[in-house]
Amino acid sequence: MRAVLPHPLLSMGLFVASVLLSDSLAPPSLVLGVVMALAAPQVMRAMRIEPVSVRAPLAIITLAGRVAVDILRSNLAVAQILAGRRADRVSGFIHIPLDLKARYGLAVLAIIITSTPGTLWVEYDRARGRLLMHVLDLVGEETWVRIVKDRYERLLMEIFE
Amino acid sequence: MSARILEVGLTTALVLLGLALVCAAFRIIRGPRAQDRILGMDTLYLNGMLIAVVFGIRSGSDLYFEAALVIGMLGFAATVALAKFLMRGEVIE
Amino acid sequence: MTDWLEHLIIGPIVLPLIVAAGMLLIDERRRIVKGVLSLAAMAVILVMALLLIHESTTGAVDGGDVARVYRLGDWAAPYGIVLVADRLSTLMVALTGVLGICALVFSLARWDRAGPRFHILFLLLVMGVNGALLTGDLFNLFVFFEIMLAASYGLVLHGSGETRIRAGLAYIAVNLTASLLFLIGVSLIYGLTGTLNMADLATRIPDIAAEDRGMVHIGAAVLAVAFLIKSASWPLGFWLAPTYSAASAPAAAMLAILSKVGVYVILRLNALIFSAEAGASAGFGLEWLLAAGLATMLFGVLGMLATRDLMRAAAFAVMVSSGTLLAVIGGGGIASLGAALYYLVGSTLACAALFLVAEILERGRDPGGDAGKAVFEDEYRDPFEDTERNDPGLVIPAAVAALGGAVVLCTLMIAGLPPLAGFIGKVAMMGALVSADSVAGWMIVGMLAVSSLAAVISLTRLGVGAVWTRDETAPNLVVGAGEFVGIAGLLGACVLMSIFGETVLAYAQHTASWLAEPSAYVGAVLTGEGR
Amino acid sequence: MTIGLLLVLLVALPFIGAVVAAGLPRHARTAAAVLSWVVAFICVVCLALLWPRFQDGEVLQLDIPWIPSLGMNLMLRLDGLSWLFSALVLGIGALVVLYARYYMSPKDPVPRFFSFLLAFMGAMQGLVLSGNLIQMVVFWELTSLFSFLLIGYWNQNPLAREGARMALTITALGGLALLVGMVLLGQIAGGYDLQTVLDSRDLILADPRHTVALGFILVGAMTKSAQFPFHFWLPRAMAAPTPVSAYLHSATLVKAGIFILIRFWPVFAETPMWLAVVGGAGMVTLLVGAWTAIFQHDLKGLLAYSTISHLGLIVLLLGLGTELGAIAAIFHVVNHATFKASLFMAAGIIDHEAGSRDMRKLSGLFRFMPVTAALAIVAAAAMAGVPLLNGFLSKEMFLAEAVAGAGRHPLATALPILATLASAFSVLYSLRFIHATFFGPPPTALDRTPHEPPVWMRRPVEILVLLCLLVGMFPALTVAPFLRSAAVSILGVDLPYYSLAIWHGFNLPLLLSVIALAGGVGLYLLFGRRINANGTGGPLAVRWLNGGYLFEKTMTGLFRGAELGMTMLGARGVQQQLRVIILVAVGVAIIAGLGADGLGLAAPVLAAPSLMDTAFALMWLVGGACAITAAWQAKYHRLAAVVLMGGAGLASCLSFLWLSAPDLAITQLLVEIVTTVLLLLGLRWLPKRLESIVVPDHLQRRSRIRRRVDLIIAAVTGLALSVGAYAVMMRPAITNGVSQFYVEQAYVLAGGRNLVNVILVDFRAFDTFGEITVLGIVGLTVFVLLRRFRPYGDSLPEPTQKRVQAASDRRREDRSEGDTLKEAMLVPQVVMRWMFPFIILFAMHLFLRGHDLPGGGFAAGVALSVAFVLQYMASGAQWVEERLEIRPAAWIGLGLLIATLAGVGAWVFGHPFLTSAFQYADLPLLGRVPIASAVVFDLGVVVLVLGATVMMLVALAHQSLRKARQAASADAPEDRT
Amino acid sequence: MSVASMPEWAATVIAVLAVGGAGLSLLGAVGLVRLSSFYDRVHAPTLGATLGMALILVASWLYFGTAHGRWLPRELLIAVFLTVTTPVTLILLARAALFRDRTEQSEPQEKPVPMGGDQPGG
Amino acid sequence: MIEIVLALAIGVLGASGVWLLLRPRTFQVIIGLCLLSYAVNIFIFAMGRLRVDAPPVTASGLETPALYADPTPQALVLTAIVISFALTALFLVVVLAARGATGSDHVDGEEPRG
Ligand code: NA
Ligand code: NA
Repeated sequence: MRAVLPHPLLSMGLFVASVLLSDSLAPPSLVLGVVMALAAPQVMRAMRIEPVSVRAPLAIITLAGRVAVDILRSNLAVAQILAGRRADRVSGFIHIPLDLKARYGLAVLAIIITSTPGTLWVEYDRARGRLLMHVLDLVGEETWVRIVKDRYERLLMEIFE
Repeated sequence: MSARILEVGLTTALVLLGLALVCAAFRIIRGPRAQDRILGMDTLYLNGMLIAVVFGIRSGSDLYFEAALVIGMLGFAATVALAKFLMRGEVIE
Repeated sequence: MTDWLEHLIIGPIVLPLIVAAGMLLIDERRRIVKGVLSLAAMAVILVMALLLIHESTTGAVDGGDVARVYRLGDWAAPYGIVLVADRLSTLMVALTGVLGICALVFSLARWDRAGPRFHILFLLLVMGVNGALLTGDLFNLFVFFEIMLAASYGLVLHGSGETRIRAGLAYIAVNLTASLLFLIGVSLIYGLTGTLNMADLATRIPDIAAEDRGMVHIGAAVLAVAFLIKSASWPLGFWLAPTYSAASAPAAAMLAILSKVGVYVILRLNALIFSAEAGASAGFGLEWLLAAGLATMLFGVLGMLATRDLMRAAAFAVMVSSGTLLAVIGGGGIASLGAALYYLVGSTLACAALFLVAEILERGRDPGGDAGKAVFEDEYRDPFEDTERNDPGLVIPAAVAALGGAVVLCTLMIAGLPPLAGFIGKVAMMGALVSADSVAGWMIVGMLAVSSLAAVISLTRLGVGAVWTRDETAPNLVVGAGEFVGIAGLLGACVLMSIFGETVLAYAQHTASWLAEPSAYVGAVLTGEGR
Repeated sequence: MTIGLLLVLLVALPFIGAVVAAGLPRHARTAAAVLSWVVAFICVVCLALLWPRFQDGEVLQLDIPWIPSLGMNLMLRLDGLSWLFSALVLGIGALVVLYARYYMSPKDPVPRFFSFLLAFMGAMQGLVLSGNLIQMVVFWELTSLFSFLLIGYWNQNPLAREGARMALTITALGGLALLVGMVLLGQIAGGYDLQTVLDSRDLILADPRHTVALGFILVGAMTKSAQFPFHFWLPRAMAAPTPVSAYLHSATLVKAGIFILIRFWPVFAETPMWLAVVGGAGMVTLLVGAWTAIFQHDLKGLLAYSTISHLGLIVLLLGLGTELGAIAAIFHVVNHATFKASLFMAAGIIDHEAGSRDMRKLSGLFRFMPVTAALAIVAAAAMAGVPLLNGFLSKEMFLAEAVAGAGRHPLATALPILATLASAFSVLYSLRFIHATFFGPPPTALDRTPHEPPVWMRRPVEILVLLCLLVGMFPALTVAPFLRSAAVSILGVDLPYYSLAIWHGFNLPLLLSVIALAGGVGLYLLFGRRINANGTGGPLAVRWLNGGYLFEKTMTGLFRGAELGMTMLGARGVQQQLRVIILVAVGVAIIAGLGADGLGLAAPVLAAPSLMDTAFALMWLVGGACAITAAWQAKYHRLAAVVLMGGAGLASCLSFLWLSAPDLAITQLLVEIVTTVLLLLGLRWLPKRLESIVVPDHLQRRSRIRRRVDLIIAAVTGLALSVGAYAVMMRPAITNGVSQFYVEQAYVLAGGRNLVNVILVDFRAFDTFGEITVLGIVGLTVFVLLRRFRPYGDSLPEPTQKRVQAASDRRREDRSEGDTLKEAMLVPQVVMRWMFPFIILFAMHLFLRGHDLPGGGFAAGVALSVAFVLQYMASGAQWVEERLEIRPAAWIGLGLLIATLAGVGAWVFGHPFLTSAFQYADLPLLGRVPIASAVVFDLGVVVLVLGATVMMLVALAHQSLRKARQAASADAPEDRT
Repeated sequence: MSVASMPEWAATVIAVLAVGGAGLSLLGAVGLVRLSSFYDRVHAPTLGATLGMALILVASWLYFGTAHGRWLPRELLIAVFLTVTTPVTLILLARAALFRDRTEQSEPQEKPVPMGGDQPGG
Repeated sequence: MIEIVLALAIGVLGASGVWLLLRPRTFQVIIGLCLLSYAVNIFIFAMGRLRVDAPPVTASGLETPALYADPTPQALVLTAIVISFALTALFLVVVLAARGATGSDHVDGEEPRG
């Protein structure tokens, strides 16, 4: 099983992507999807990439929902700032201590934070488990630490550790 | 009527995106630092991709989709290379 | 024609490519295999070229000339790309073959080890040249020009070293610019005529609307600039001498044909598109070609006189020969054109031979100098710990005498002194030009005489310097057997051209008349429909 | 034996002998001499056999076709004149060979000498036996060539090299003139056949171009025969071994020009130009040569100038335009050859046995070598025109003609006076030659004691001197028939009366002769001591007339002038060359446009822009601004320039999208991404350019001007491009072009819906085939170049960023070197690695759908290469190459092979290269699927593009690694800064 | 199905989504111009890269669904890949900027740049 | 209208490219060649006349040429893009090699002499 499907999640993603690319559910497109889903991950095997193992699949959905909402909210918040409605705004860097150690977890967290308007993942110190973040609207360091740790980190640790 | 609504809406969107291109280009040209230019470039790519999508809708053809996907999927290779160069002085180590 | 003969036309293009591609899969260290393979390929190409010559002179039903057309992808012209083998293109392919074999044999003694992938680049250069000569499509011509140039870039840089790299830089910069002009010219012509096929273009030019003709002429003029750059016409060819003289000898010898490909294209397009049947465009730009040709001859003459280096003198000789051809195309008329084609073959061979000889003489002369010295190095060792490796060839006692003889023969050829082909070509050109008794004709005759004299003065000066001032204490000339064979081959070809002067000259004269009547060419290309 | 064979042997045998001699071993002196002598002897026999075969005025001809279409045939023609000249060439040749055997040192490569000598003999034979104008030029030039080789025989001697070069330059100049003249003459006469030309005298003279032809021919003849002002090469040629001087520079080579003059005498002799130029040049040469000869100290130099003088005499005789003059000229040719050759040989003997040719060192040699002295005295007397010797006879004829011709000739009464003066000079230098060498006290300045030469070295001299005596005393019994035969071949059978008798009674010529003799002796008595003692140059006039000096100056001037011309007409450096190219291209386009009836340019219609147009214009506002800023910033802000270029590129991509070219947009985007990475990889190795670098004022001013000019050039070029593009865009589309066929037939005939792709892989697949070959070649070249790449010293150290980051890593205890990089790449790595399979998938789709929808092999290949590069960027080269097998060179080869085999495959089905097949296949599970063989071709494209692109990127990336490796190794190359 | 048969509400929705998305993107780009420090400017384009992009992609999906009956959400591909890749650039860029600012202390910064732990000057 | 814009675009790209092409530093020349090839690519493309919303991708069957943009120039541009990409890469590498060998990034391989 490992030889054929070293990265089952990846294969699934590839299959879906292939079907979407073909823009069709006709048999040739599905066959191509299967072939690609089996073939393309071989390259990951050659590169000896450690597979993703998801411990709590349901948590993913929760996380996705939260992120979607946060991104939406942040969009509106940042839009207001850019529209010039918040002259008193202060931006700045903040340090956030992270317990999350899993590589993929950290990657997802980085993507979430950076994708959310108004926050930016800048630097992660692995030795100290500390993240340096830039925030467009520095409403208070504690708020941001809580948001990151409670809303994302905990779920990510559930999923990846 | 639908066609007219679409026409007006999508053309407006294209003009807005065009203006966004101008803003991004301003940042590229103005700088002042290399990171600003690269950021401008990233924004330029993003808005270019959006133009491709909107233009695809406007012409009612899915022939433009791949072009948008190329930017969406591979465009970051250029900006990543630039950023890496800035960070390390070398793209590939 | 049997089946395999049908495909003969593409042979000189596909064969070197297949061999080169195959070699890429062979370990670079297996040099003997590669040498044998490329030599065999070149030999076969030459045989093919000779067969093609035979075909193009005897192929027609009534025994006359014919343009053999090869429809690539089985698409009829003008929709697909066609290869056209006629007297002119096959002659040039054969010339490339002779030159290629000799340069290759020469390189086997030593030069093919001056850098990796020599044989591959060499064969691909041959492929590019043959393609450019055979194609009947304007844009495909661009593509083959690029193949030819890309390979020539590689070969110019072959052997590395500062001089080569500097010269290569200038060479590439100029040729990239020329390529852009090529594209502009081709696309303008396409934009106004809707076709890229040369024969089709020839049929469309006469009927073109009056208000479009100016734009077509602009396109043609820009295109001509691109070709004139490649044929090193003044004032577009200053790059030639530094590049050719810096290149490794076998590369320089092959480059001798490259400038002639530029001339060939000018001749071909001029004959097809601006022929007497081209209506208001007939004879477009000929006076400019004449002027450019004369100026090029003058510049080449000055260069030959000014230089103190035999390689450079050879390079300027290439310019003089290009200039001569351009001038004759521009102002000579058919009779002198025939003679000029004969001259083209001879001068190309001679210049190539001179490059080879000069390199040996310079090599033996200046063992310590490293300006133009190649870095011989095995690709599989760490490049940072390379030590010079200079494979000795045979130490031939009479080497100096033999090389002196070769210099003499080259001088005779280039200066157009009897009894070799250079003289025959010059007499033939002069005869035709004098009997035409035009101002242009006399100007060319004058420049011909001046260039001959300059060649004598320059080459004796440099030849005497290189051969006669070698005293007993000078290091032995180390010359590989292959190097001798290569030079002897080129000069032998010159001698054969002289002995069989009548045959070759008749072929050339016939080719000129064939060019003057493009309808047969056009007719052969434009028959057949669809697939 | 047939006549034809004999004729052929006369010319061919010497050449055959030359080839054989060249093959002899280096020391085979005797063998070579014997061979040469045998050749000469056989030729003499052949010539003798031919003597009785033609009667008065008859001509033997043999026509061997060579290039009949040009009228260039080997036409061997024997008549009285050529027989006489041929006899001279062969006879003296045989004697010289004998002499040379003893003269040449065993240390020299003597076989080569004889080889050249025989080849020269053959060339002379070819010339005098020539019945074709072009053939004359051929052998004429061959005599120049072998003379060059013979003069330069002792090439270790710089004087020999210089002399040889000078001789060749002058005679080649003459040869070219002769060629032009002959070609023109042939054109006028209607053929190159000599007989035709001789027969069409009236036709030729009626053509006004005949003066041009004659002018060129005369230049040829005068250079070869050392006529003023081309005479100076001859004394310089004396650096040759003496046998060469004796043979070439007295008897044969220098007579070639005279031979030509005699040959065409019947045609041109009466033209005013002939009388003026030939007569004038002859007169001047006669006097200048004689005058200069007087002051020479070198025996050979004296003889050389004397030769010049005598050649002038002969030319003057021909230039008189009288029949008797022509006969006298022919006679003097023979006489001069005999006495001058013997004198040269004698001089050679003196040089050989006494070790010097300097008359100031030589003295009283009579007592050491009485026989040689006696021979030399007789020969010199012949030269001086002493009665009872052959020289007297022809000089009497000369003086007679001078007197007779005084009335008609342009020189009028000056003619006899000048002739007498020249004769007196001749007596003077002959006397000096003899007196200074053989008489007086024994020599003191010589290194050795002189003695007689080996007997066989003297024999040739003896034979020649004997001839001088015989002819001088019994002309009617010896030379008369040959002279008559030669004269008849020029003048026809009705010869004027002439007498070869010694005594014609007391007459004016005799008086003049006596005056000359007495004057010469008197002058020597008066001035001999001063002449012998004078310094180097002699009187002012001699130095002033030193053409050799002028020639050297001319040559130096020529080389300098050429260099100057090169700088004026040439371009320095790449920039100038490119500037010229752009200017010419724009200029030529403008001229071509102006020359046309009109360009159909419509004035731009400025309607109110629609909203869509505004969006398009905004895109180009961005693109244009980026381009201009890139141009402005590229010098100091390279990274910015790369980014700005990307901006301009994106505008291009979007335009392609906008204007219905999605394939272009995709391809351009992909290429741009790769180009950006490539440029960044290269940027590492280029020097930093700082605005703070101080440039000197004058350079700044110059560069400011240059920048302004360039700005104008750029603006004009841009404008030209704009106008050209606009003019075509506003024209109605072509409706009968090839594209219409593509649109109509692409699906039906080629089975594809994406027309662009169908064109690329089917209609014009050959273009694509070539295009990928270019890519492959470039990939290889890049690889080849980078294997040899040596970074310049200042780019060797690691980039600042890397060094500072490494240092900070080292400072902290909880971190190790490289942690900063690892942490920074932690997130990017994950994304970039996981994108790999998705990009592969995407590339696969681009490839598969290409035939019907935007995409195709090239786009797929580049997309794949981007995937690879992302891995390199994310994880480093080492990481990638430990895991994936990257063999770009093999991929290039494989791609080329696949594409080629896809093309060749058509042969199997009897179709031309690259013929594609297209069919629907019903497959289980999949249903009806279109299968086009062009896909295989496109697969080759993918593989090759991947290989080439990866090759370029990776080879460049590896430089950093190599550098690191090199820094680590102990034996790093020397620092080059 | 085609544009002509598309209900007006759908057209309106599509138009609004497109204009909204474009507007957000423009706003982000304007931020790029207006914000004064680099670290602030980095945030601006995210607007277009998230919600702006999403709105436009949804518009596209709706359009091709309603007009051409093609409901497979191909646009998802763009959304996913863009979301995943944009942060990569931004993170690297911010990191590079931080590094440069730390090393070039001489250049005055509007906002203080945090030092990386104990690293004096970088 | 778009014709004017595109013509101007070609002109601006071309002018910028030419200006850089004539500059002394190799890097400037590379950028110049890139810009010039953009200009030329669009120029070639423009020779097929401009069409909006008419990509040359046909339905399956016989077709009316007037409905589609001219595909030929597009194919030519594709080839030209590839070739100019390749040659730009090559030129870059030669530039680097020249810089390594001569130490100068001047196009002539040496700094201009005063
Ligand atoms: Na963010
Ligand atoms: Na060389």
